[in-house]
Amino acid sequence: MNILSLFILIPLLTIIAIMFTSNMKQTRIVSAVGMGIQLILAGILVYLYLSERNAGNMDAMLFYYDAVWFPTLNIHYTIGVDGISVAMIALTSIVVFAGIFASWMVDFLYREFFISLILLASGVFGFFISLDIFTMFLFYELAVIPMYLLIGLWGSGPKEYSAMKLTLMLMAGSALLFVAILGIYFYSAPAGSQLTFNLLEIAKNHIPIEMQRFLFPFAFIGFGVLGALFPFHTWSPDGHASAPTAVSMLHAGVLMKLGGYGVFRVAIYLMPEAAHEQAWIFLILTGISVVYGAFGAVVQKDLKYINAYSSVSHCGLVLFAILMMNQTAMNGAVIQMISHGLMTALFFALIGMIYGRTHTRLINEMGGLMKVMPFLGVVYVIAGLASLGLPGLSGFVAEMTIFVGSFQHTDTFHRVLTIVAASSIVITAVYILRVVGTLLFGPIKNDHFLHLKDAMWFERLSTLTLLIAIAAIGMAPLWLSNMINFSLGPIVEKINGVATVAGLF
Amino acid sequence: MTGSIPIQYFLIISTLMFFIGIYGFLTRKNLITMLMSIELILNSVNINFVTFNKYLYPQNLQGHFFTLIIIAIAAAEAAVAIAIIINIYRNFRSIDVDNVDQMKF
Amino acid sequence: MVDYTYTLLIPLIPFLLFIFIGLTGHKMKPIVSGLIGTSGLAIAAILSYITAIRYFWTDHIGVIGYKSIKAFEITWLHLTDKLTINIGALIDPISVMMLIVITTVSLMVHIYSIGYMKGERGYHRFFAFLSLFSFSMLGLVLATNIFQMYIFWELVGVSSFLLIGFYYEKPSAVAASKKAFIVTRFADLGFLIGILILSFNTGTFDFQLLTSPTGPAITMPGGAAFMGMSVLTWSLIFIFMGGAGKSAMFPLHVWLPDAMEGPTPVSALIHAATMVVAGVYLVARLFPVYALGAPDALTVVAWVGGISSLFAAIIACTQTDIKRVLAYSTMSQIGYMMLALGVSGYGGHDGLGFMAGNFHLFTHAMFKALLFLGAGAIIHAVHSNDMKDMGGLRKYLPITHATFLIACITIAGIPPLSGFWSKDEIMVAAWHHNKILFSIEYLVAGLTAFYMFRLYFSIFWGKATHYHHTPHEAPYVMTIPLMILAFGAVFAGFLPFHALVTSDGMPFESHLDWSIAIPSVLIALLGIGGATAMYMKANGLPDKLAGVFGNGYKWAYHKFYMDEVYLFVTKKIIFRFISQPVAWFDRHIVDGFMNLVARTVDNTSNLIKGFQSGRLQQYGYVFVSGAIALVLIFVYLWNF
Amino acid sequence: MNSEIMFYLLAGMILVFSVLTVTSRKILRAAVYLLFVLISTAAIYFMLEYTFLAAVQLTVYAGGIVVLIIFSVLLTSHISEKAIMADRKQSLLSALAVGAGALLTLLTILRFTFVPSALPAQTSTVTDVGNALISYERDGFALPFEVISILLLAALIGAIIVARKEKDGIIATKEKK
Repeated sequence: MNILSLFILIPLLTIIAIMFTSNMKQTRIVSAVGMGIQLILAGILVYLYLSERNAGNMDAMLFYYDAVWFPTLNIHYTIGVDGISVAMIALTSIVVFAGIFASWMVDFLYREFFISLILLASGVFGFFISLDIFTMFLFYELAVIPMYLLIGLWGSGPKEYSAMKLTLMLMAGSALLFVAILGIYFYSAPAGSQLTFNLLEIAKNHIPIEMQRFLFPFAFIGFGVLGALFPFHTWSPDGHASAPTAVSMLHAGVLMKLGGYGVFRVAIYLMPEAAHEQAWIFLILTGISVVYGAFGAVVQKDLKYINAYSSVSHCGLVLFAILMMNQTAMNGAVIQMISHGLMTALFFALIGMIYGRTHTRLINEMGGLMKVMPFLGVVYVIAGLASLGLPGLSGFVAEMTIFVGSFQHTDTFHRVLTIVAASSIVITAVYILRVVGTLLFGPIKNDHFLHLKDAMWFERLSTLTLLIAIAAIGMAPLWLSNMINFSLGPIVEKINGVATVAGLF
Repeated sequence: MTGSIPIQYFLIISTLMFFIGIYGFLTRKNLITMLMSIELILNSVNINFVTFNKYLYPQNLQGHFFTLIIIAIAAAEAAVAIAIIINIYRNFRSIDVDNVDQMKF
Repeated sequence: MVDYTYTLLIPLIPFLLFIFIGLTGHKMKPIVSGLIGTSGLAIAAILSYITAIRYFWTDHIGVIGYKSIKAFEITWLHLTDKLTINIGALIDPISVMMLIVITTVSLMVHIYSIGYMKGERGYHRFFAFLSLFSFSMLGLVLATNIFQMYIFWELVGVSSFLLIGFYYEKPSAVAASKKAFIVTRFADLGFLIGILILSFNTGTFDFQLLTSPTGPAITMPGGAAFMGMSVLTWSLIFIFMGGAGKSAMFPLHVWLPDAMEGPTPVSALIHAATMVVAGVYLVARLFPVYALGAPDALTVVAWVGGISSLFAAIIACTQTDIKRVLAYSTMSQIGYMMLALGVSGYGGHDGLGFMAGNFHLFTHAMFKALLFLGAGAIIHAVHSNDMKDMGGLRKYLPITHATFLIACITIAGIPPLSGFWSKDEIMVAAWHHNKILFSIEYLVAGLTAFYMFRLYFSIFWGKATHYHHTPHEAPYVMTIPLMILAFGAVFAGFLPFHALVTSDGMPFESHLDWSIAIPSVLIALLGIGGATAMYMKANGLPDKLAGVFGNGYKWAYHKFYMDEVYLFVTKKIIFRFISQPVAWFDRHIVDGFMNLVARTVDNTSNLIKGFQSGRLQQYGYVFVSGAIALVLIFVYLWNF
Repeated sequence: MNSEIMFYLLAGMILVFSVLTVTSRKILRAAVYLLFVLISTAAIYFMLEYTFLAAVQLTVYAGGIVVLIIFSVLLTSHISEKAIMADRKQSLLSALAVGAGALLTLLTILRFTFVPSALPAQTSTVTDVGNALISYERDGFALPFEVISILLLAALIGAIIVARKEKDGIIATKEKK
């Protein structure tokens, strides 16, 4: 049995097990155990991966397995991982694990809730291990659909509206994506030979530049919608605001990363020439995302909206760095995906916990919470500091890799854009400190808050898992960075090797 | 027995009958009269079948049999339709087609 | 080569203390966390002193000039083929000097805080933060490369933020901490941009490579890149922007006076002695690049320093909050240091300014920490920051009074105390370089003496104020650090800095220039005299003088309305004119567009749904006309 | 000549009674007019020498269906009740569409040249018809015959179920095959 298939199998087994549980306690224990195994498995995967690499295995993809499941169109179940996917899988299992504990107290239709949540997770895992773009797309859809139910049923506020909006916008993205995938498929092999969806096979073939020009925007925007690309990001604030805690965590933490990962794996990797030609348009858009999201977050009143806009800004940075198309910036993009995934999941978990106590998410109505819930307060401050790029926490590593990498671009236009994007770190400081200052510090605004309890054990477990991961990356980023770099090398070479057109500027 | 009557004459009759039937179907409000209009339409078609059979392919009887079967179907259709109409009448106390618009949107 | 790997421990000990106290502090008795923190820092201080003695004297016998030594270095993050972020320890004269300054002041502040913070909530938190700060600051000065410096630069900023906002239930403290962080963060953006430009053009972060006269930075081809200045100049100006932010140089100084909301020991440590001189240290660290590669940038440094010192000195004369007076005084003194670096050349006697700047940094750390700690003792006794609430305190607080007086004399520049020696060197350097700056400094020297003694007299002399309960002297745990620092303030001036800390590592001869020293002393005495006349006994003179200056006084009292300008920029421009429109734009235009799409689909389907009317005859009609139309089109109109 | 006169007569009857069927305001009368149309059609079948078909037309259509219709008319409305006619707009629009359609079809018919076959006609006596109906060879209609029988059975059952009076008055299912 290939270890990667376990990543899909274990969630499915967990789901089956959940169906047989009879009360809330059993359900959540089963979920926690299942996802705990998944987390351990991710740890084993990282270990196996690194030892394979150390043993000198230079294959692009490790743990490769291939089986055809729809011969007519030559669709395969092809799986395999490189450093980037391993990192993303590790991120996913951490976030899912924390998410289970963050939703410990869900009592409405709890069985269905955990089933949908884990189904979503299995879709994400499937996406990251797939090398067949059709299967990848399939898993992507598998991840998006439970989202609708999760927000629509367990959400808060205008949840039907938000669920509908989120799902429709993502589906619109999928539609674009599907066009791109089919287009790639029809040019995936030289005329006359068997067409394929296999990423590695397609990469060997050269898609005609005219087709690339046509298909690249589809692929980029299709994935970009999920990655909160301006101006297709508006599902994010509403969706996150309405979603239940664990879903916000998973969505902002992991699902939005599918966008960045997809852009990287499909759009840019398979269509590098068009990427070079059109990068400037999308660079401007993502540059806007970065700054605009940050400014947007400054005046929001709802905690979740603030975080959603900050996600727009940070995810914009991911796409921005990927579009720079050099190794350092792309490395930064992957680290940023992981870092932002952990950070934002932590934020949403904390917001959920605070909301569960104060029953409000409006920062004006809260204040001085540090005094009544010191644990949550401290973790919130640390999460905030990570978000504004404090050295020693993951955000800094990611941002600096991106900025230094982007600035190595020989083109002045790119360097100027980098400076513009870098200016977002100031704005980030403004909104993070505004939240921290109003929410946690200052006098207590409402006497009712005085009786609130600090975090319970499962909440501590949930936040500490994420926090440790953030600090680990922040303090010792080298192993992660090297793991990613190793796999990035050949990819960047391919992307830039065929670059005949240097771009417009 | 048809003598020198050209085929077109039959076709013209059936065409006119067909469109009269359609007109009836479009304008009559009573479900039963609409059903009658449909019978007209079926009849016109039958005439066509028979005529074509007679004039163009007299060696075969396909048109003839088609007509025969259509008549059988028309009978079945009429029976079911009237059953439905009676049911509608029972539910709505009316067989005005304008009242029967529950199946909208 | 001597092994200095153990210097790694100097920052590492406070770091471990931070983790330890931070995680377990709430479980132990408050005093225990204080003692652990203090003793840890004492070890770090001892290690620093050992390092200093070894570096400057024992390991140095028979060698001329000080080399910079990379004691330790590991790769922290791999960026590109050429650029890696390393973490390590660089030992050279200025870093060793800074080690001494930081560990000494920090240790004094630790000891002092054991008494000062007694009974406060979050006692252990305070010590954890202090350790974090010490760690960051020590990591900053030991940085082997500019990126490590940036990393610790940020950490220092955060510790400062945490400590200013220590009393987090006080809205003003929260606001001040936010302001400090955001203003310095803005400056750090400049720093980062500078680093990016510099590293892009030189391909290295490493200080040794950057500052080497044959290194890629200095030998970089000049030529105007943008607005008549070279790329190197621009990058250095950007880097200086970071330094100016941290060091509260005009116009990025607005956070410093507000930062006084933090506990007073914090002000002494961070906002007087160590963190605020990080900017000076940054310029000193890159000094060869400034001096040899981009003299234009150095001119900017000099002028910013000069203007800041004058600006701050004027404001200091009008403030009544004693900590704010000291804050402006700090800003003014750092201006001096910047100016000293700005007027310096590279190598030999030309590098007098460099030496003087560092010298002044050193002495200033001693006497300014002393002043702040003294102010802390006073506040501790009186429970007020405002000098209007004070007066005649010399009877109640004898030790504080004595040490405070020493500090005042030192800062005023009266020989033979340390302030005189370092300030005099700066005057000399400025005289040789630029007469205008020189005269500014003369003026500032007088103003400094004036406002310091205004402060001194208002607190300890003046009208006899009635206190609710009799003020009493602070406990020994607080006064002993005062005495130690007073000792430092008196004798630090006799250190042979011109032999130890020089721009190129080579010692040079330096002697007192009496033609400059005597007038400066006289000006200082004039300032003291003025203050004595006005404030020793309560009289109407100050108000009259304020009346003479009229609007000038009002402007200075309101700090030249810099806060209002900043408030205008942040509240009006960033909030009102950027963020709110952006948020509005997002909700109504971008999202509105998406909703419009949704609504259009909705409306269209409503429209189409009309066809599904349930009316049989309508369906029939549409069907028939459609069929007819199709026949018409395909049989008649579309002639195949 | 006789047959031509006969044809014109039948054609006239068909047209007139058709029009009357769809315009008469009294439903019972409309049903009777329909009867005339159907009989006239049967007559046309006679003219075309399909006597069996004509007979079926008379028995099933004129006899069965019309009677059924008349019964249901009696069940659902009063004899004196006048049917509500469509409004002017609907009539006009329908007339327009129908007119256009008729015009178009007639045009097509008249422009097309039909070539009558000269082959001898197949007789359609009852024997012929019966043989063809049970023959499964070429030109045999055994399969349609069987299918139609099943359809009739289904319609029979369906009609009973649909029309049956339910206790709660809710239409159960519409068995329509």
